[in-house]
Amino acid sequence: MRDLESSAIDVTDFRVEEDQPRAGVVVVSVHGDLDLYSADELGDRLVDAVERGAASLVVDLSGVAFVDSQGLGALLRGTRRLGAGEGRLRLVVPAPEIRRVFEITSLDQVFPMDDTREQALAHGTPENGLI
Amino acid sequence: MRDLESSAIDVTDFRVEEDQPRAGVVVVSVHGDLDLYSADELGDRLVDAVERGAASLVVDLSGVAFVDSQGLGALLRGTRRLGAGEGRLRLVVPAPEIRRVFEITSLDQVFPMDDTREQALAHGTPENGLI
Amino acid sequence: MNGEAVRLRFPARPEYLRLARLAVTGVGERMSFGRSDLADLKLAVTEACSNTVRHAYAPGAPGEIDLELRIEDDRLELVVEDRGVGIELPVREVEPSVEGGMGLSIIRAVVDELEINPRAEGAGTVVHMTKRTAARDGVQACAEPEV
Amino acid sequence: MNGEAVRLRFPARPEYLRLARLAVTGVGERMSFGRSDLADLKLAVTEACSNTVRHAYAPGAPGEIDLELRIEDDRLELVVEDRGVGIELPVREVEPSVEGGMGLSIIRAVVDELEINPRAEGAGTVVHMTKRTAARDGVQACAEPEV
Ligand SMILES: Nc1ncnc2c1ncn2[C@@H]1O[C@H](COP(=O)(O)OP(=O)(O)O)[C@@H](O)[C@H]1O
Ligand SMILES: Nc1ncnc2c1ncn2[C@@H]1O[C@H](COP(=O)(O)OP(=O)(O)O)[C@@H](O)[C@H]1O
Repeated sequence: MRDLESSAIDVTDFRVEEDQPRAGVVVVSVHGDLDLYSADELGDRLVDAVERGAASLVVDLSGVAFVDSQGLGALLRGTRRLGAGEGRLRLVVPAPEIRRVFEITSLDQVFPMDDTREQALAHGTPENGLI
Repeated sequence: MRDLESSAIDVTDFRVEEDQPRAGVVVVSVHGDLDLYSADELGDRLVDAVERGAASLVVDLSGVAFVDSQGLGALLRGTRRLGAGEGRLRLVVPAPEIRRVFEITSLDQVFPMDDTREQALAHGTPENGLI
Repeated sequence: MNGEAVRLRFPARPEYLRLARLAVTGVGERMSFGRSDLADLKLAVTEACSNTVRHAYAPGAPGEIDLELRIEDDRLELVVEDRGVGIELPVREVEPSVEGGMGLSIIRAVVDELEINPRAEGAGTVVHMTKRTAARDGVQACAEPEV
Repeated sequence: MNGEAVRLRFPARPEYLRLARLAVTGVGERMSFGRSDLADLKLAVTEACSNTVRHAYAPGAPGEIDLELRIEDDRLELVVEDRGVGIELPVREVEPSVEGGMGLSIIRAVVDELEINPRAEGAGTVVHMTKRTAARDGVQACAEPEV
């Protein structure tokens, strides 16, 4: 279907994928729109990852075309479950439109953000509590 | 914007591009939705190409996500302007959804169709009136 | 979602046809219609709305289209209504050609039911189309081994 | 398109928020809003509709959202209306937090005007938002050389 992929059909399916690039670090990739319809699913997955032993989370929003306050709430649930400690939940946010939502709400002060997953993973070791 | 390209925004701009791979043959590439809003523009372009000397037309619909009866009407205008002679207007239609519109209307009997532009251009020489 | 409805009212102008397609796609994918059925739904809605733009209202005279999408268990009902000049019934079956006549025959080919009526009150036309979701269930039932 | 309006009525349920975004995107791009303005419009409409889903109707009780998009020369007006419990006015300004309170402050940040009122007849809330297209014209005017 090549060129036709740019139809309205493709952003429907909300999907969360998990990956553990090293011990204690879980990368959660989100695909689709992050709103009231999907936010709980993401929040539950983040809490679940922490309960299964993740010390740091990278949430990759490269595949996300839309985030609203409910989506932000889901990310805040993840941070809160991780407990105190800065930079233990990092975001990958390449799109300026998505970044803007964090800036509007000053949550760019709460979530460290990178453009790529590689940058996010380069930020520390599990030992120092950072990713 | 990478992954975000699969939003509803991108199919808006209707666009027609022209290319002349060899004397007498004009390839018209269509991008966007082909309906009442855009059909006249395509029809005019096809008629115009013939009036400027095209003996054969290849209309490449690879970049088209939607075609309705008005779009079919525009293609029929092109064929009619070319005059009698089989196969002088060929279509490139890789998508089954678009192909189906031609089948429903039996216009697959009128327009020879190929999956790729290369196949369409391999079908003949300007001398024999075919592409 | 059963029994739910989405209603869209928009100007009867060519630039809004895409909006009608977006709406029907948004609803259709929630009902888990497959790719090919979604293409059929877009085609049916576009042809019906396009007819309203071209035939229902005098050129340049402002008119509106009401599109209603009614979600039922086994089907989507699509109702396109205008308050235009009205359609001559029964619709004459013509051989589709470059001169026209393709719209209704395309609709007939891609939906399961088509009904065209004058509006109950006042002038105008109501085009009522039905597309069933049942196909896939049928296939599944057949695939069940008959042990 | 000036003076034209698109009206969408849909169930107050989370799965329809995307449809509201599709509608506002479809209209917004016809008005040649840029990419970043379109993102703002989607955000504003989603927050307003999401509030209706979460606050206007009792959980499980069926309710509907009316979204009206009014196209004017220099702006798009977005009106989200429900027939729910109504909102307590004036809206208390709370520090946005994980407990909530982000919705309205996001809307305020991305539109040029926001007005919240009770419905004229009957219970419910009307959220009226305005987004101007004028920015680009302003820039052009400034670029004109003052010879
Ligand atoms: N909404 C409508 N209002 C008035 N007349 C209509 C409407 N829809 C269809 N018609 C009539 O039905 C005829 C057949 O329509 P159609 O099969 O789509 O072919 P075409 O539009 O190309 O003529 C039209 O020519 C028109 O006279
Ligand atoms: N459509 C509505 N109907 C009833 N109450 C509403 C509506 N929209 C907003 N509210 C009220 O306004 C408050 C503030 O909304 P908002 O800023 O979006 O934050 P939140 O929804 O997270 O509380 C809500 O808590 C709710 O009490």
